[in-house]
Amino acid sequence: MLRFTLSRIGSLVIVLFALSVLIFVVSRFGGGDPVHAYVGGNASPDAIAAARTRLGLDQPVVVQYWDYLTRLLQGDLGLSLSTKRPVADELSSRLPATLELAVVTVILSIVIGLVLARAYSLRGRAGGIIRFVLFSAASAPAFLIATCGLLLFFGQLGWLPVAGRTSYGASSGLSGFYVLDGLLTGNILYAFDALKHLILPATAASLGPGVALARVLADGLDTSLRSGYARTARSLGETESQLLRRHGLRNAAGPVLSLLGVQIGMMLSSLVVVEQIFSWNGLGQYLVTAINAADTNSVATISLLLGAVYVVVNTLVDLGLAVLDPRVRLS
Amino acid sequence: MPSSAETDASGPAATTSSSAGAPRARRKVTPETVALAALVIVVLLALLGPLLSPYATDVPSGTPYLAPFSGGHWLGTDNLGFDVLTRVLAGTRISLFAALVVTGGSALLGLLIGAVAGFVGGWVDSLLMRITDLFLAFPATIVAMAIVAALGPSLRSSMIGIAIVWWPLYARIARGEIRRAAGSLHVEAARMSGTHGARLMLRHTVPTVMPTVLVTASLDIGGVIMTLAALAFIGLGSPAPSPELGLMSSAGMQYLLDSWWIPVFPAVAVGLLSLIFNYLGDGLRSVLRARGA
Amino acid sequence: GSTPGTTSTGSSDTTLNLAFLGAISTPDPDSAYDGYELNLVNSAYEGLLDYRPGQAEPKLVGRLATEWEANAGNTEFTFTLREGVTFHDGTPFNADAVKASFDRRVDVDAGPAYMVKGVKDVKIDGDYKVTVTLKSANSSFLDLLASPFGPKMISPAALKEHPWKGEDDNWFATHDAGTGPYTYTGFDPGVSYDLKTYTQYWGDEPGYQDVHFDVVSNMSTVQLQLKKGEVDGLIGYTDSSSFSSLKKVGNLEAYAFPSMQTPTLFVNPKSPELGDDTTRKEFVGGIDFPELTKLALGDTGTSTTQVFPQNLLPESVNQQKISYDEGALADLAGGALQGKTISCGYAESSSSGQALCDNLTAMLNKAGVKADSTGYAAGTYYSGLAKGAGAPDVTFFSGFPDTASPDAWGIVFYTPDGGLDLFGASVPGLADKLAEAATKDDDALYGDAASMVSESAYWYSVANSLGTAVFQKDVTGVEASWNPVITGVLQLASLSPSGD
Amino acid sequence: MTAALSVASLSVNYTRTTAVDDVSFTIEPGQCFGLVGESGSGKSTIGLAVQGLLTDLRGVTTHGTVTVAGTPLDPSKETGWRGVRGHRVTTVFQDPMSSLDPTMTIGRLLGLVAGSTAESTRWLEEVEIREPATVLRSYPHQLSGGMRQRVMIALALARRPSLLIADEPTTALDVSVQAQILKLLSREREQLGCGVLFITHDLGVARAVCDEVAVLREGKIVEHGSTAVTLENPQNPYTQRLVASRLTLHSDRGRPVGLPEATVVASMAEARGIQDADLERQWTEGSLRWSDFRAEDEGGPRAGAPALELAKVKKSFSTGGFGRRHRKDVLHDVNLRVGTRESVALVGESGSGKSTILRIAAGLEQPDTGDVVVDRRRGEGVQVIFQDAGASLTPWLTVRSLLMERLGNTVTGAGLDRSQREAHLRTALERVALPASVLDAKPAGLSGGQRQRVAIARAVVVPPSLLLCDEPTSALDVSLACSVLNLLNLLRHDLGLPMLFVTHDLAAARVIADRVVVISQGAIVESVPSDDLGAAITSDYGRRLLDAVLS
Ligand SMILES: Nc1ncnc2c1ncn2[C@@H]1O[C@H](COP(=O)(O)OP(=O)(O)OP(=O)(O)O)[C@@H](O)[C@H]1O
Ligand SMILES: Nc1ncnc2c1ncn2[C@@H]1O[C@H](COP(=O)(O)OP(=O)(O)OP(=O)(O)O)[C@@H](O)[C@H]1O
Ligand SMILES: [Mg+2]
Ligand SMILES: [Mg+2]
Repeated sequence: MLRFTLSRIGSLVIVLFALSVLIFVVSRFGGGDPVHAYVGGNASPDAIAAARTRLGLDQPVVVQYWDYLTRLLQGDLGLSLSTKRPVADELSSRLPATLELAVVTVILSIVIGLVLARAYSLRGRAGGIIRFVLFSAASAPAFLIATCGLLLFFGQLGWLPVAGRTSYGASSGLSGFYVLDGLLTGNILYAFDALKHLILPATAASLGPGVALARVLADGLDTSLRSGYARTARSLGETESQLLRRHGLRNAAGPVLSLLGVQIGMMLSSLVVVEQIFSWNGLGQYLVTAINAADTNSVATISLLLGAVYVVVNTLVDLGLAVLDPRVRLS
Repeated sequence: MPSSAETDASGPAATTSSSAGAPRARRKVTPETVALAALVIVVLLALLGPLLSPYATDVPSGTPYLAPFSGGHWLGTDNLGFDVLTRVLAGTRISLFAALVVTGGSALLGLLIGAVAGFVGGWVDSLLMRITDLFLAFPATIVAMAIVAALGPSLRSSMIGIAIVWWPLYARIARGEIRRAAGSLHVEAARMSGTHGARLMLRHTVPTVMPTVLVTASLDIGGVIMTLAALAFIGLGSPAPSPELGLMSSAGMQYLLDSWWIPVFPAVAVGLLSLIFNYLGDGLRSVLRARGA
Repeated sequence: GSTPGTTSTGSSDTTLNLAFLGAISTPDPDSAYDGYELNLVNSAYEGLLDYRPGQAEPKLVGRLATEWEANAGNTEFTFTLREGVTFHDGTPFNADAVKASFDRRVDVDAGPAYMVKGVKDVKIDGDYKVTVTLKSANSSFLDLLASPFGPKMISPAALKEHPWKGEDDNWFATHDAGTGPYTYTGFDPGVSYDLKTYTQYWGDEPGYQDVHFDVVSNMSTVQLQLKKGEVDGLIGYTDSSSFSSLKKVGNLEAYAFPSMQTPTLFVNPKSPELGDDTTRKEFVGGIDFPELTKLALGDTGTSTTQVFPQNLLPESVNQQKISYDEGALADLAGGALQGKTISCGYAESSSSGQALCDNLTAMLNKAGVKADSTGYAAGTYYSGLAKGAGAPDVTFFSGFPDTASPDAWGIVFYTPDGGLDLFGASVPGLADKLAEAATKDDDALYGDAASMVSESAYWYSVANSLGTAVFQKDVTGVEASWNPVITGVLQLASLSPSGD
Repeated sequence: MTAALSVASLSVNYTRTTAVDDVSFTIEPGQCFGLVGESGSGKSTIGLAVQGLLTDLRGVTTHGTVTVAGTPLDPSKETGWRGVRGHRVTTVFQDPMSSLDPTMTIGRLLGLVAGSTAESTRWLEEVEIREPATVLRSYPHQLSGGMRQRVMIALALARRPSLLIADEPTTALDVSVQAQILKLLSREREQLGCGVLFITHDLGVARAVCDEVAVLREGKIVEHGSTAVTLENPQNPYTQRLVASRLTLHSDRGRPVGLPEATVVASMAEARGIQDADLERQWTEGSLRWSDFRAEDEGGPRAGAPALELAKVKKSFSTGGFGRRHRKDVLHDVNLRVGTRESVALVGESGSGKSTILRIAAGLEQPDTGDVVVDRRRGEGVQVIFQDAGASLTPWLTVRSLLMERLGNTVTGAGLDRSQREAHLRTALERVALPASVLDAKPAGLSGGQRQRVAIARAVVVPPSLLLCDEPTSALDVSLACSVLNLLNLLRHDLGLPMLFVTHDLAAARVIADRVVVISQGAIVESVPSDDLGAAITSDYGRRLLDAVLS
């Protein structure tokens, strides 16, 4: 266990280091010029040259990288070149925003996954219809689903809000998770409002992963419900649903968990679109803005952050796999 | 639980018929067969598209913003006056081809890398998985952008770029299951019987992950088309008049409220393609399952 | 403030709800150089001079200066300052503030710093009189002071308390210490921004007590919100198709104001296809620009025959020399451009750039010249165009001068040293001509320069962009609030609910 | 009094085979009903049918009626089985590894049935598990084959059913435990008054526990009656044959055992270079001796470079799930030597480390300390027949591809063309008495014994240079076990094949091995020559084994 933890921390460091190197290579290759992000559209060549020197962008890439790394190790994330505010400040509100959306999305994906996996085993029409609906929803491009949701629930019905995280301004709570903050401060109305803002974006983002999870889950359930131990369980009088709960899910959970780990890692990419459409001021939007502006500092920091999240999530997944399946040894 | 194809096969078993012979599988129209038929039609349409339509894809053929079924344009015209139907047909071909190549390529690559990692274990596993983690941990768009920028913007480079960011998904999935399979008795037995290396891996471990990989891949088709679009959108794919479905739909989004047909038809084509592949993936899965059992 | 009940959206008579289609950069008056953030900056801060809002002809008006005077050589400028003005922190406005504010702009040294870099000395003569001496003559110094990006007066007390220490510790990024009609109250970056009336404001009381900006990243959402009346207005951002559709909505009024923003065709001098003088001239002459304008810009632009932006020079000296030749493209298709592809690049953030490129591409393809169009992210656009032969062959860029003076345009766009000569095209003698015109402040010399620009066919001014704004019908005063130079920025204090 | 089970004209068809054909029988409460028959005869299928467990298989048709404790039920439908299955009927399955959920500790699984930890512990003690506390914490893969089987039995008994189906419950167990388990089953049967459907291929076992037996062949009951009558005085030729094949400690180990069987006869005749008919005659007369076979000319077991040598081998495993691991010493300083032409049998109780030694010898497991030397001079390498034969076959490959693969990997096989290889396969299958039709089947479509034989066929399709067998005959009926023993003996004598043979059947060990090595709790306790086994064995465990065979 200790070895496992150490090796994971080691791997976190390696991944983050490699990431940071890659970022600099990429920012070189990417062809963007961060100076323009910094000085704005109408700047004169003098202003551009001055800014270039000031930002150290006239230095060789290696030197720039070294500077970045040393500052980073001192906990200084640098300045967002496009908004000219410290990246740390930019992240402080956006990270919780994305995490909140991501958490709800993951939960919803799992729910969709379970429902659909169940629909696979339903014989007859009902299962077929559920599958068709979910397949269609997962097949349509995310932005189309999101926009249709927007037109229907906001434009036509006016049931759900479609812009931002709340109608009442930023939460005063500590966590930055608005729903949680609302509950913690006893402001149920606020929590409810924040939840309403979450519904459409989370639904739009969770359909794809949900269906993917369902497929893998159904597949695993299929195998495990036909296995010898399932036969034993049946012979011991377990009902199909007990069988599913006690043996099926657990045995099928391995690949599902692996997939989930990867999906969470990649979730940001899918959240980009959703955040854009629902004006969700999170990392996804910020990343896109930063990439577009060639705001290398911000891009690098977000990437590192995501890298860290990814490694942590997958460490948890590996732990989960080991807990689920005793034959897997942690190494 | 068995998917519908299998359910159908077990249908006769549940009824106590008097015949003692092998149960006759009743032929029934399943969603999978419908999907297969649909795919054939779509491919045909895409191939014949240029012959079917009187218009060109990159020359205005009518007034901009014509609604569907007006002025000889079944699906209307877009903001530049291009015929939407013609472009959707041509786009289907490009996108289908690109998505298949990218998905197939990255699934193959990922499967291979994941299998090697899971099968060989030890430092090879660590190395390969760290590389995989690196790619997964990195926001895909950034890597893809860098690769495309390095190769020079074009559809081909976007395809390569996306394949490179897409394979780790499969590698991750494959590695876990292969790892488990590699420890099982039948692999030890095969090793004892003299099968080693790549052959042992390919024959005795890889088939366990095939259903999962295929299913995942089939589900990814739509995603790949849209990712290609995202790259094209920021100038890294083929440039504008090229009729790519993803690009047409995402670029057309701004006209959604007033000229819905401009983004919606290409998006529906994307959705249709991935729906077809979803069902095909499902069908494939049950076929593989039935054969594996 | 997070208690439900202090609802900040939804129409009310005292709050103006506006939408931003994306986050803005820091509203620090000395580094803001993008555009939209000026809606905040110019509501909270004032400069000495301004252009009279609501009229196309640029006319200097006093803001914190009541009188101003230049010496003959354009090196010394004397200002009489407005009395009875206080900053938002209570500090009275006087001559000290002028020097402190100029100094800060130099300290910050961001894009607009050049405007005061030529200042040698600010001489204080009593509380309300200052004389500014320049290092060298500048006939457009007053225009610089009136520029939307021009130097703003900042409370010396606040400047002392929050000296410039670099961007990562900048009090002015979220607070203000100006004299304007509004002060910053809420600042949730990327989410929402709030302005509130400054009760001690020296001028007319603004029509709205509060202004609330919501950042909405999706155009469709804004359109729906406008239709439903959840948002009172949208300044700028609208592309021609959404503009014409919003125009048709009953509860909305869509405005299009003249501006100096001029979408311009730039031709790459190193282009393998168009680098050759005759081909380029034939190519530019072959484009039906009025038609292109109509298709691409619709209600948001009018076709122009001038070279420099309108209202900078007398029309007579400011005319294109290349005339339209209907068959030229077809000739090129069979001739010099046979088998070649013209690529048009545009900055993805510019909807007019995209529309122009896409439509030009379609036009060229129709004429038999193969063409395509590629968008560039903002961060890659400038460097992408600087790639010489590897860059696109043409681009459309929609720029405006910082001030209403022709040298703010000519040098910047038409000479490689200017900053926005995107492909670095250079016409022999043009730089000298422009410099001479600037020192002599002579329209005829500018006219010569315009002819050289036009004849080179490296640039073609396609249209005059109209600044757009969409408001609920019950918001009045919009016509009196727009700036002759810049689009996307209104003088918010002039707006008021119709009941008033 | 209602019967515990009554089966009326039960038939079961799989997609390709008719597994059960019009079978009827009745089991009274407290009665033990034996179902004996060769591998693949449909025994397990009947066991599944009477619990309604065939309904969730694809491509199966079932007819007939099953009446459990007075409740008539339709084995082709799921309805009505709830509350019966798992309560009034429970089962001990044949394949203990795959029958236990790999992700659940024994404690949890047993807890679901037994209710409390105390009860679970009691039941484990009841089935003679020595360290119940450790086992409760363990996962199935951490137990030896025998322990898993005992866990299965505990699971089935814990519900106190009125009908217990025991599908080869003692197959994986060593003889002493087997006797205990059988006693245990009898005791429980008396206590609970439940009927037992006892499926076995071991006539000795059937004789020991069953009141009544039915002999099954190709899905049909060929003979049925009280145990004593049926097994002492069989009428049916097939039953007679089974009875005649029983091995004892007095069987002549110098010659083939059991009755001549066409396929074995053919390959032996080929090895000796004589006519089939002659060989069969010699066999029946008793004049056919292993010493007649070629390799014996070169002398018996010899000193010199051993085929396998283990020196001071130590091995320990960790057990327990995530976060609560314990180390457990399994082998202590094991020294074992198999000479160039020698055949050694390794006997020992369940969990004593037999399989572990084999796995170390095969190189599948690394010893913690100690040396392992395998003589690899001869070409075709070491082959292993695994205890859990079902799991040793790759599930998605057909029998043909599995055998072809092995053939292709050998020097011999490489020199053959397609048709020669195909012929080779068929011969290999014939030797293990499998029809050529199984070539196209996948492991899931085979019975337990058939899988075992496929595994043997794969190991010997080309004779290896060292053969390691882990209880290869325990899942086979006597006649089949005899043919496998004969086959292995033929290979050994004909080719001088060295062999390490793990078993808990002393009679079989004696027949196949020159020397019997007894292992107890991870240490070798004695090594005796087979010829005077009965006299020479002195160790505690050895004597117990001996007693078990003699009784
Ligand atoms: N992978 C493993 N992890 C933990 N313990 C193990 C493992 N493999 C074997 N053991 C333990 O080692 C001991 C010896 O097991 P082994 O399989 O060698 O026994 P065996 O003599 O072959 O028994 P049987 O006759 O029941 O097959 C047992 O107590 C078993 O629980
Ligand atoms: N799931 C299945 N699908 C198809 N055929 C099967 C299946 N299970 C068993 N069979 C076939 O049915 C026949 C009877 O199998 P069964 O398992 O009942 O034999 P058995 O008497 O228990 O043999 P053993 O003693 O070897 O376990 C065999 O020929 C086998 O190949
Ligand atoms: Mg059986
Ligand atoms: Mg064993």
